[in-house]
Amino acid sequence: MDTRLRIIRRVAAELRDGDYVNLGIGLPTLVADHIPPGIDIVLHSENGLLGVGPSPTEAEVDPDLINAGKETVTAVAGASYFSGADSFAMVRGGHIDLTVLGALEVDQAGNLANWMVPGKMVKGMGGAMDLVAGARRVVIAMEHSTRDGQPRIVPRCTLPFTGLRVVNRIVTDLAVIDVTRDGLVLREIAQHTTLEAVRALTSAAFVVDAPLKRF
Amino acid sequence: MDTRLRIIRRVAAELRDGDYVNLGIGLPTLVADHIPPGIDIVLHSENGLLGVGPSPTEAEVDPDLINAGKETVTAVAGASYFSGADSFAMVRGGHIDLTVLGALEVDQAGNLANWMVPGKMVKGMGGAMDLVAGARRVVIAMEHSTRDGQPRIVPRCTLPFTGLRVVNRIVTDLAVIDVTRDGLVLREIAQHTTLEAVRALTSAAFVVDAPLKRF
Amino acid sequence: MDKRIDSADAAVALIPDGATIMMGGFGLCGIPEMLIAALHRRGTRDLTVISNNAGVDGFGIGVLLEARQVRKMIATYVGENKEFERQYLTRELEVDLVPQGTFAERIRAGGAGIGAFYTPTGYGTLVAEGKESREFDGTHYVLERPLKADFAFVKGDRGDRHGNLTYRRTARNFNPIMATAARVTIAEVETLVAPGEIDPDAVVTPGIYVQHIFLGGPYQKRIERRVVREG
Amino acid sequence: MDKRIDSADAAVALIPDGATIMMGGFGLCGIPEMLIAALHRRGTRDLTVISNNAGVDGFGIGVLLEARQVRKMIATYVGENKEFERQYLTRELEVDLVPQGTFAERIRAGGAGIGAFYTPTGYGTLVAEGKESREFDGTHYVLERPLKADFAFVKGDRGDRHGNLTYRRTARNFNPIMATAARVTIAEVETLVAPGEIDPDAVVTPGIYVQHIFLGGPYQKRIERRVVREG
Repeated sequence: MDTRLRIIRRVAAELRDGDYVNLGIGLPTLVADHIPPGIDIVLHSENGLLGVGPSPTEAEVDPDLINAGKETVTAVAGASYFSGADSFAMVRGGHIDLTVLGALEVDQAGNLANWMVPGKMVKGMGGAMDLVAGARRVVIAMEHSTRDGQPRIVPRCTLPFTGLRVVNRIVTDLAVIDVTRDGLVLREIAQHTTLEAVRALTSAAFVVDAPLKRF
Repeated sequence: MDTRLRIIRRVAAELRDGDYVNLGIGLPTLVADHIPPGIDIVLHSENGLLGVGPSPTEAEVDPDLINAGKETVTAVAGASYFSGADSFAMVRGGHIDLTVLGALEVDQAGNLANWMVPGKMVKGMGGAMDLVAGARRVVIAMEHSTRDGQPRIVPRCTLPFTGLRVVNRIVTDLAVIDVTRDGLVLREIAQHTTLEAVRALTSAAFVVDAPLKRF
Repeated sequence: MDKRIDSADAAVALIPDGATIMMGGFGLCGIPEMLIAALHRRGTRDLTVISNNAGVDGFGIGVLLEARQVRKMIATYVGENKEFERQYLTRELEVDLVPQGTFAERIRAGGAGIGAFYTPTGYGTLVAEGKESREFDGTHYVLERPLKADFAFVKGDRGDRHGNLTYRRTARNFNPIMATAARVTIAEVETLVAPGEIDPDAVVTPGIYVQHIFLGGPYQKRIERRVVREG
Repeated sequence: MDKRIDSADAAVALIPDGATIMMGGFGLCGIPEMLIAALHRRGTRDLTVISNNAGVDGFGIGVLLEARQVRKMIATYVGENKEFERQYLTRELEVDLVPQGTFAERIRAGGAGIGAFYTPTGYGTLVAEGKESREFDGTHYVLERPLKADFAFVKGDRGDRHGNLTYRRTARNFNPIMATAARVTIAEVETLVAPGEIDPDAVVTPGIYVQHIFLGGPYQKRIERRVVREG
């Protein structure tokens, strides 16, 4: 199975019936296409839409209706539109049950770095700092290591923080790791990998949950 | 002429074309019936209405449409409704050009007391503290002295403050007095009174504008 | 998303003694009549009620006061109510009076995750006593904290089972902000429609803020000050 | 109340070099196309632009950047724009990046007379550097100040000559809050109707916030990321 698809499917299993969910730009957005049957959720888009629907058909395309990734979308029956201030009041006020975001690094304390690499063009944090500060649950969806095999789950973030102690769970192509008061706990590993492989690609300390599940 | 009517008419002359105006509960509300010809203003009611219209006919009475004094009203064409938070954002943000309020006391510094008499039942300040803090111009409409002839324009308020240095102009049945950086300035006196009478009923110091106008 | 609950009585059964409840309305306009009546029937006690006003004798929050169900009120203007006045003067009822704009903004802050804010309202007055004051760009401000509640009682005009709400005219008042600031918001509406029937551009309270909703009525909508003109 | 102005060109003639201007829009959605184009034609320079994004090459704020009319941008996410990137990296353009929720709340505070507020967003990050941090009830917050502007460019769907505005779908975004936070707000709308034609319950921006209004069009409404499904 494709690495990204593996992450997306595992993240989709995080959704609970009745959740209000914000899916970050990029890979997290794709989770919307994999919502498990029987799970009724409402998608929030921080540009001012609650009730994001699927992509439009050609005939439905409306330039006045986009998501936070600036992609054309539709709205479901029961949707609502609101201003940026109202949208982030919703986010910061703890009304979003779950946000799924990408990351560059996550560390043992649940600190997150996902908006800036010093020396590179900085495009801005958009709504990420507000989402991690406000959402009830923050799940990170990312590839376990960089393209050249460097760990992304690290003892301490080396890149500038997006938020401190904000991550609840990390879902990668190799593992599901929770951030707990006592540090990182490995809950699940992917079917195709081994605990040793996960250890080799994770520089942060973690304990292994027993029984360790497979996904 | 009736004392109250004299005050109301003089206050109505404070209205400028294009003003957004909040008229306080009681006497100030009556100013709405005396808007000079050619002056187009919009009335704000802090319970969430911009564009207050005249009282309804029996047939027009709507329990869902009241002013801040809880009186049934109508709304003009071009009116809008909004929440209490949005209403006071408007007030506090300096968007109301003029508010007219009653007073118990005003002092030389422009301090206002109009919400509480120690020892008496305190009903609350409602929106008065916000209005005086936020409106661009605060005009006080009141009788010049108490029923037993005690001055209400005093060197220093003896009653609890509604706001500090908030009053711009005081309109009474006897006089029009401005609060300036240099203290109170008597601008006008009523047709039926004398400068000596105004002095006798004003314990605050004031200077007399020349020429002193009559109203 | 189906947040419909059977009745006002079923909704208030969720509320324990000692709860803090926000109740929408300005005077008697836009008050959650059904929920207040149900709370009275149930007899829930020792309540803290956050409401702009305190109802009148025999209607609205007035009935809760008469039944001695309220321990404390946070309000901006009170006293159209003899029983309120009696309990207030005898100190049977604790009363916290807040400037109306600060009241509204504290509730908004409660719903919007703002830890505290500086308002110019009340600077130098009794309201500022015991609070931090601070100057920014030559203006004096008072530091105010958010208001939150365990429950909010909200009265909408139209609503759907997702919890989306609209309001009618000045019956909007404090209802939309209170909906955002409680752990559990219960909405009663005059018309319950199917999701999608409310124009998404016209939704005032998005469903995310509402946990339970039911169709109310018939509404009395008493008028406090009926002022009419000839015509 | 007749706030109609003849054209976008007449409106931007009010704006001096060096002005600070808020511009509505999220990406290219809901941007004030007419006003941006008129400002480009007029060549007003040395501007500070407050906008969530910076347009794209050849459209939206992008054309102002190419003409070197912008000295500083306050934004939340940029870089769909090569010319922006060039000026940013060479420091010809000053850029202040703000978290989007803080950006929105600072603008709201600017319009709502709030002196400052505490937000949890950005605590412990670069964004909090040089700012006061403070703990309330176990949560850490950063003190943020209001954002205001000399002018706001707002794009509405329907409007009337009082300045009342509605918005269409996600073209609402930052337009309503920017309308509240400028000394002079100029609105362009797709339909100009008579006062009273907009349901007063559906007004999003009350006329009090708008100083000038005109009928815009034709609108290009370019799409940045056209994603479609079969069907």
